[in-house]
Amino acid sequence: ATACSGGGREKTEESDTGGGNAAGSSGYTIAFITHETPGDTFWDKVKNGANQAAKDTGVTLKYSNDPEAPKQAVLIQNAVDSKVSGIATTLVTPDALAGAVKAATDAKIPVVGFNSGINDYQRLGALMYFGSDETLAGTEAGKKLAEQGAKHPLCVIQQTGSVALEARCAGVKSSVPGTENIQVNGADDAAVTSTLQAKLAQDKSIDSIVTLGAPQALDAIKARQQAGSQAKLVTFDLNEQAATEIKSGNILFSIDQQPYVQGYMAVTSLYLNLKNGNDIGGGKAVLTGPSFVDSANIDKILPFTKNNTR
Amino acid sequence: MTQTVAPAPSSHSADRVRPALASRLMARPEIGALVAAIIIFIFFLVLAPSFRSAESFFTVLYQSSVIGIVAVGVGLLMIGGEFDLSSGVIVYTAGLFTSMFCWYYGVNLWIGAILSLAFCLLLGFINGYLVMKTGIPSFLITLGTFFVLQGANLGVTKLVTGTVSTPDISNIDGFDSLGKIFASSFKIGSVTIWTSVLWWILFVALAAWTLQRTRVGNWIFAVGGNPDSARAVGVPVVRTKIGLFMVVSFLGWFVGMHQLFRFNTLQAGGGVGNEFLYIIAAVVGGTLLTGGFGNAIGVAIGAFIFGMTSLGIIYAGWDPNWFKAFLGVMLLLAVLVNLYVKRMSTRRKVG
Amino acid sequence: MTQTVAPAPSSHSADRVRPALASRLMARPEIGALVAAIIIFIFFLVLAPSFRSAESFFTVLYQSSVIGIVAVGVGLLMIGGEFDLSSGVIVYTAGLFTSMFCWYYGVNLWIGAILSLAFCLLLGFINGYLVMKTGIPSFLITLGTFFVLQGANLGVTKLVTGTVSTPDISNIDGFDSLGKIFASSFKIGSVTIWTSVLWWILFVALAAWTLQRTRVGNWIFAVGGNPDSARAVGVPVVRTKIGLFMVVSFLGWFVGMHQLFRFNTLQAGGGVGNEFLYIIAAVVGGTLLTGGFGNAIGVAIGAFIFGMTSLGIIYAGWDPNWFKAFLGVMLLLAVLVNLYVKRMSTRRKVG
Amino acid sequence: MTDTLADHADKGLHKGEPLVEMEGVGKSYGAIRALRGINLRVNAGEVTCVLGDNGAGKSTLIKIISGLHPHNEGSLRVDGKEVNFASPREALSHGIATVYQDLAVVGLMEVWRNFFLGSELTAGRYPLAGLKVKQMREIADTELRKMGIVVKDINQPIGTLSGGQRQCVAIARAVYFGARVLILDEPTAALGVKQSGVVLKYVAAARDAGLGVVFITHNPHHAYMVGDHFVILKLGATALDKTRKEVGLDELTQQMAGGDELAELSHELKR
Amino acid sequence: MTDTLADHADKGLHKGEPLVEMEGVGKSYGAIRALRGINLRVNAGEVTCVLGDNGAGKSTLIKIISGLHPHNEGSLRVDGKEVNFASPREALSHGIATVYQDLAVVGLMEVWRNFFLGSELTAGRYPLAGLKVKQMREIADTELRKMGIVVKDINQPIGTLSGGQRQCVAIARAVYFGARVLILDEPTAALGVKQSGVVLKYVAAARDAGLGVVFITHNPHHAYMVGDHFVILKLGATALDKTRKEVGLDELTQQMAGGDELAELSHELKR
Ligand SMILES: Nc1ncnc2c1ncn2[C@@H]1O[C@H](COP(=O)(O)OP(=O)(O)OP(=O)(O)O)[C@@H](O)[C@H]1O
Ligand SMILES: Nc1ncnc2c1ncn2[C@@H]1O[C@H](COP(=O)(O)OP(=O)(O)OP(=O)(O)O)[C@@H](O)[C@H]1O
Ligand SMILES: [Mg+2]
Ligand SMILES: [Mg+2]
Repeated sequence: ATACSGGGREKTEESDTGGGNAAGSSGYTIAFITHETPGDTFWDKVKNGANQAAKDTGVTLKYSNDPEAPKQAVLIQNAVDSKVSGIATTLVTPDALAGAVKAATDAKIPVVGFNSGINDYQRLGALMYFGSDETLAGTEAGKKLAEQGAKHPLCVIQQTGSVALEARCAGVKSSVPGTENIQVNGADDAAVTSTLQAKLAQDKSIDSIVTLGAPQALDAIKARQQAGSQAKLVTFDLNEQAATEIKSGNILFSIDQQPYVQGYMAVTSLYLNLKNGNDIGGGKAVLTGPSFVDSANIDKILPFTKNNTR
Repeated sequence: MTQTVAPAPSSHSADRVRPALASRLMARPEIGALVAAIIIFIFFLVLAPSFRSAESFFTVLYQSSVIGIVAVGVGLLMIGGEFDLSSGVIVYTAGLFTSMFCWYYGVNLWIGAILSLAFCLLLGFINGYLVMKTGIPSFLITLGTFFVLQGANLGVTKLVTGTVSTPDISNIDGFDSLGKIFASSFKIGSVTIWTSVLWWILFVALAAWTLQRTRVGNWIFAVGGNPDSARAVGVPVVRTKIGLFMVVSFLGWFVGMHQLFRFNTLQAGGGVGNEFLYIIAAVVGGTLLTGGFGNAIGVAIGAFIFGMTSLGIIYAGWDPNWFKAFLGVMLLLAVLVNLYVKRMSTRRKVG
Repeated sequence: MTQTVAPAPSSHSADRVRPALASRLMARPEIGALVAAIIIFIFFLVLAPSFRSAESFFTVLYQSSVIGIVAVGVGLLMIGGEFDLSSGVIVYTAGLFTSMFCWYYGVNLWIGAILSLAFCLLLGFINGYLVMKTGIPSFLITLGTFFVLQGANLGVTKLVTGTVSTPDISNIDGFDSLGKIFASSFKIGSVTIWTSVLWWILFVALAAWTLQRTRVGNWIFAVGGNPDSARAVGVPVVRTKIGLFMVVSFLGWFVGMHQLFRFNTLQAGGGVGNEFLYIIAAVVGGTLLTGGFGNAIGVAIGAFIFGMTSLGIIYAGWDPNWFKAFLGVMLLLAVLVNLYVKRMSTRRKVG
Repeated sequence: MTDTLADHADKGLHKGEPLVEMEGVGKSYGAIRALRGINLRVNAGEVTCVLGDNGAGKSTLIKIISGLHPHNEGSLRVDGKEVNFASPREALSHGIATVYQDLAVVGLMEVWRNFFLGSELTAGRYPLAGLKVKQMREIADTELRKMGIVVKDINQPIGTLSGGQRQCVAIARAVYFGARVLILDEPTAALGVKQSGVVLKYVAAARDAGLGVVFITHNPHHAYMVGDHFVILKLGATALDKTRKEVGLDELTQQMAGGDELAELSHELKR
Repeated sequence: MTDTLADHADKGLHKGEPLVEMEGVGKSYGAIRALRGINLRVNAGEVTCVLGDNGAGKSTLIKIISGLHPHNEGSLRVDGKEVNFASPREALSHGIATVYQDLAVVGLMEVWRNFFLGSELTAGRYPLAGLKVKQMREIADTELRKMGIVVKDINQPIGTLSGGQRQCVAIARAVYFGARVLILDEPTAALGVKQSGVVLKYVAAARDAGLGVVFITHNPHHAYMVGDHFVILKLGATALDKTRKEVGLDELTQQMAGGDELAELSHELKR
């Protein structure tokens, strides 16, 4: 009887997210370096995009990550030592990475920035940039919230001291001055839920919640319900469950910066540059977001979240 | 040959003060934590208006229970003289295992939960076995398993589901019955009470009883206080310690089930860092870091102090950037009060 | 009264084997770590082609030095029987202090660096003082300061700069001269050598000499091995231990300066978790977790093992989701090899 | 005290029957060879005294019998069957109870818990069976009183007792649980004259109850008061092995101390 | 051995001059009152013996003199000046060296390092001055040989020595560093007859070199061989305080043991 239990994996569909089976056929090796804290769903999608691009272009991809700037710099140095063909890296702390990027450009290795560092990538010597601007995304989200009449949003930071997350909240605050930040322990759903629950109980004037990651949005739904709060919920990023919640109206909208595209384009552009000398963006950054996912377009996007590509 | 040695004179006792009941109570390990808890409680009652409701109290209790259940096991283990740094991630290993196993093979969640239990017990056994057989400090061995589990949680989840979080399992058979056990709540008036709080109380009571009133409890104190002496008088040191590691992984599994059935989905990277909260709860509750001394009720109070502090700061509406700093100060204060009360109640130097 | 007690017969020694030089070497704490390091080195040489260049080797050395400098201090402290969990964040506290102080008041960086040094030494002193005066385990005290510093790093940075990272200081006076000291590099052929590697070697040599050949070194072993006995024979236990805490915070400050002058800017949330890397390096290098045994060269090898493993995995191009798992396995293997070599070389049970 | 011993002694013991036999036993700690070629018999109803200089290997010898360290050479037989104890627990289950010279008690635990450690009284056999706390306290208190030790509070941590008091707890425990063989490693070293007398009486009583006793001491007078059989170790090997009939107190003292030296000492220090 | 003592003894000592004086000293551990109303004089060139049952407070008494625990009541004078030692280091700097009954050595450290711990020989006064390792090894080895203890390797961790060997290291150390006052807490307890003799000779030699000696023992015979002054403690208070002239060995033994009891014991155990 157990064999026919419902709700499990749909066996007919073979999920195809692993990348790089054609690896090496073009002969290029690309180092792909991020400031991911391991296990983040957002970065998982960036990685999926990069893998898919590597597969499509026949490039060997070397992924590495470290949330601390000095260690990320060592990772870039690492790639230079390994004499890779190209480097794609996030530039969340541009000043700290400048030296390492320079080492790469000195070694004639093309560097592409993505995800963060829109204002600095050119100064550092990166050729192209794919990503959104965190502050801009926050500002846009704030504007949309303000349209809904939000006066006192709560911005939920799930990783203490993260420059990118702080920038998002700062963006929201620039549109809605009443914005308040809160730090939660993103590694523990129960802790996130009770912390938010406590906050909602403490300050009844909170009229909206901005979570900066999809898993925290799901926790926020539980907290809101427990605290009996009516606050509106919006989130950055998407996953399948969050998309479902948008469809059912529990989440108002998601600010999507299309992580899959960031990963995909960073690798593809390097490939094109190496192979063909191409330059994408006409000397300007290519923006992958913010794009808004709400009840209007969720039906179209929901299937893609199931593939873990949005 | 008969009883030739006369019992020593009982006038003797004139020199030694018979401790009053009060002072005996005061010598218990948890008394300092209790005083600290009361002070912190009053502190937040005064400073945080929204802390003053029954709802808030039960939210604090819930938060404490999620930490406290594993902390009880960690406390026992520490009394037994060992650490388990893998106790934070094992919670998520348990949940991920159940969730992905049942989703992938499409089987009833009961099967997954039971297999996951067996797996966790095995992990606890391996931890204990390695510590005892190699003689390497548990701190290191479990740091190793901590890394391994953390990596495996991510790697396997990615491999099985293609993402780094598990699929929603709420439609798989067995979800409702397991949810009742691990993650249900009921209301009394406006107050929501989670069963995890009740389970916590149960586990604490069980651990307290075991420590004080059973043979195994005696052994736990002995293997923590002086393993060589314990072995010399015939205490099965290896079995006791391995058992303690398994208790921790059992309780980790239990909280893992709670997380899974409350949130339906889990992130593969979760649980990291919680091992220290368990240790903090245990030590704030009067457990000796070097083993051999402590008590389950103290550990529970320690978990409560942690829950109260971490949410109290929120209830008080303080600047979240300083959250960690507040937590640190509270921790130091709790420990100091703990110490002060202990000093007041007993000047005995125990060694 | 003259010499009446005859010296015991020296035929005696027939019963006892005089250990050969080789076996004496083998009894040293770091020998296991050395063997483990060589094995891991060969392992990566074989499996990771891009590991096989001098450039890579010096990148590994660089990475090891950044961990290794603080780890030397942590190792000494652990030999002295204490922990310092605030050693990871103090690195950033030092850097943030210097950077923001000079930026805010517009003063020369030398002033900031010196004030920051004084501040760090004060923090080390406070850690040590609290540990010694309250008798609370250092694990807890420094966990408290860890939280406090972590919170303060964030809170103060946010307050001063409005963001969570510091402004670029490369235009402030004194940057160049300080940069020369703390964060310069030179080239030999195609290989970049960072001065931090040289500093690391210097600090290790100094620590090794101190431990083995000075009075203070003797005291460090004694206060870690048995503080009561040490005190009883007149070792200044309190001063020795406080001094060790200050050594750790000095080295933390040093690395903080390196980070600052190499990267010009710092994230306020950095350093968290590194305290464990230091402890791991120390323990992998043969330092006894309970104090009283260990050696500075071992700690350096431990740091090198860590640097090699963490970068080797990347040079080998393995799936980073499994990174932590590899690290865990490597750690366990290194510790096991360490143990095995020690067992082989000496069957003495020391206690 | 005879009541204690008689109550707990194995009823099937016959005087003179060999309980523990060692043949050619040796033991090395790494490069250090602490014992070699030791032959020893412990008979029921007899006291075997082991004497020797510091570092001669006496403690090592009894650690082998009590299962704390396995031997490297030779054979150890208990009740005629060859054994190789993996743990002290196994030795205890053969009714062999030991007072160790250095590792005796768990400092942080209460006196009565130390007394019963490893042999707790429980209401049943299952692991979570309740302890009979009250009874254990009473027994511990009674047994200690019999040795003339009145602790202020049987619930106080044993670490707060004086050195001699701790030693007494260890002895009382071994006597209480030693059903067949009682091993005492320098039990009287930390004790005053009175308490030493009590311990010697216990040794005699144990012998009379039919137990085999191994008694390690530096004091040949103490040894001669109760011993049936004397073994002197020197640098890990047997230097003398005689029965009471074969050796007198004077010879024993002389062998232990280099005899003349002692007389000389008394003379030298005379004032 | 006299060479050692004479070399290190303070040259300014005059026999009979009071070095340590206690007046009405008392000490409580929390609720436990371990000592009260103790008056004690330690004179240069004399041996003060402290005797008493287990738990009588002997160790507590000497821990006060050696600076390990401060006293709660009364006054302690050293060289006529009132002191309240905050640490054993201060006592050491007054030339007071102690052999402790329970805390003696750091198990993991080498024998020679233990010997010199706290009083290392260095090439200079500054903290990073190099140790004179070779010299320290030689001295430690020589001093131990004088006590008849030959350790295999002066570099081996002291934890691997036997109980008695460790005790000898502690005694040798105290003798070597005791410049004015030497305090010995049951030094002969773990020792064989021969080594005990050596220790007694050291005590006598120290006395002859003009040091003040406090000698704690359970053995009235040992005490009477060297003592000038006898104090018996009972339950933390002085039960007897007499000079050698005022008390005989028999009275001392009787006071210690309840005399008759001992005779009875001998009789009882006679076989
Ligand atoms: N740290 C302590 N805490 C509490 N009580 C203590 C402590 N140290 C000693 N005592 C108590 O003080 C009393 C005297 O102890 P002390 O060690 O001085 O006795 P002693 O005369 O040296 O005995 P012994 O001959 O057995 O060594 C004992 O009752 C003991 O239990
Ligand atoms: N764990 C150990 N490791 C290495 N050597 C040891 C160990 N235990 C004992 N030894 C050595 O073995 C020898 C015998 O020691 P043992 O403790 O048996 O002597 P003992 O006769 O009991 O002496 P004592 O009368 O001083 O107690 C000594 O030389 C000692 O240094
Ligand atoms: Mg012995
Ligand atoms: Mg004593």
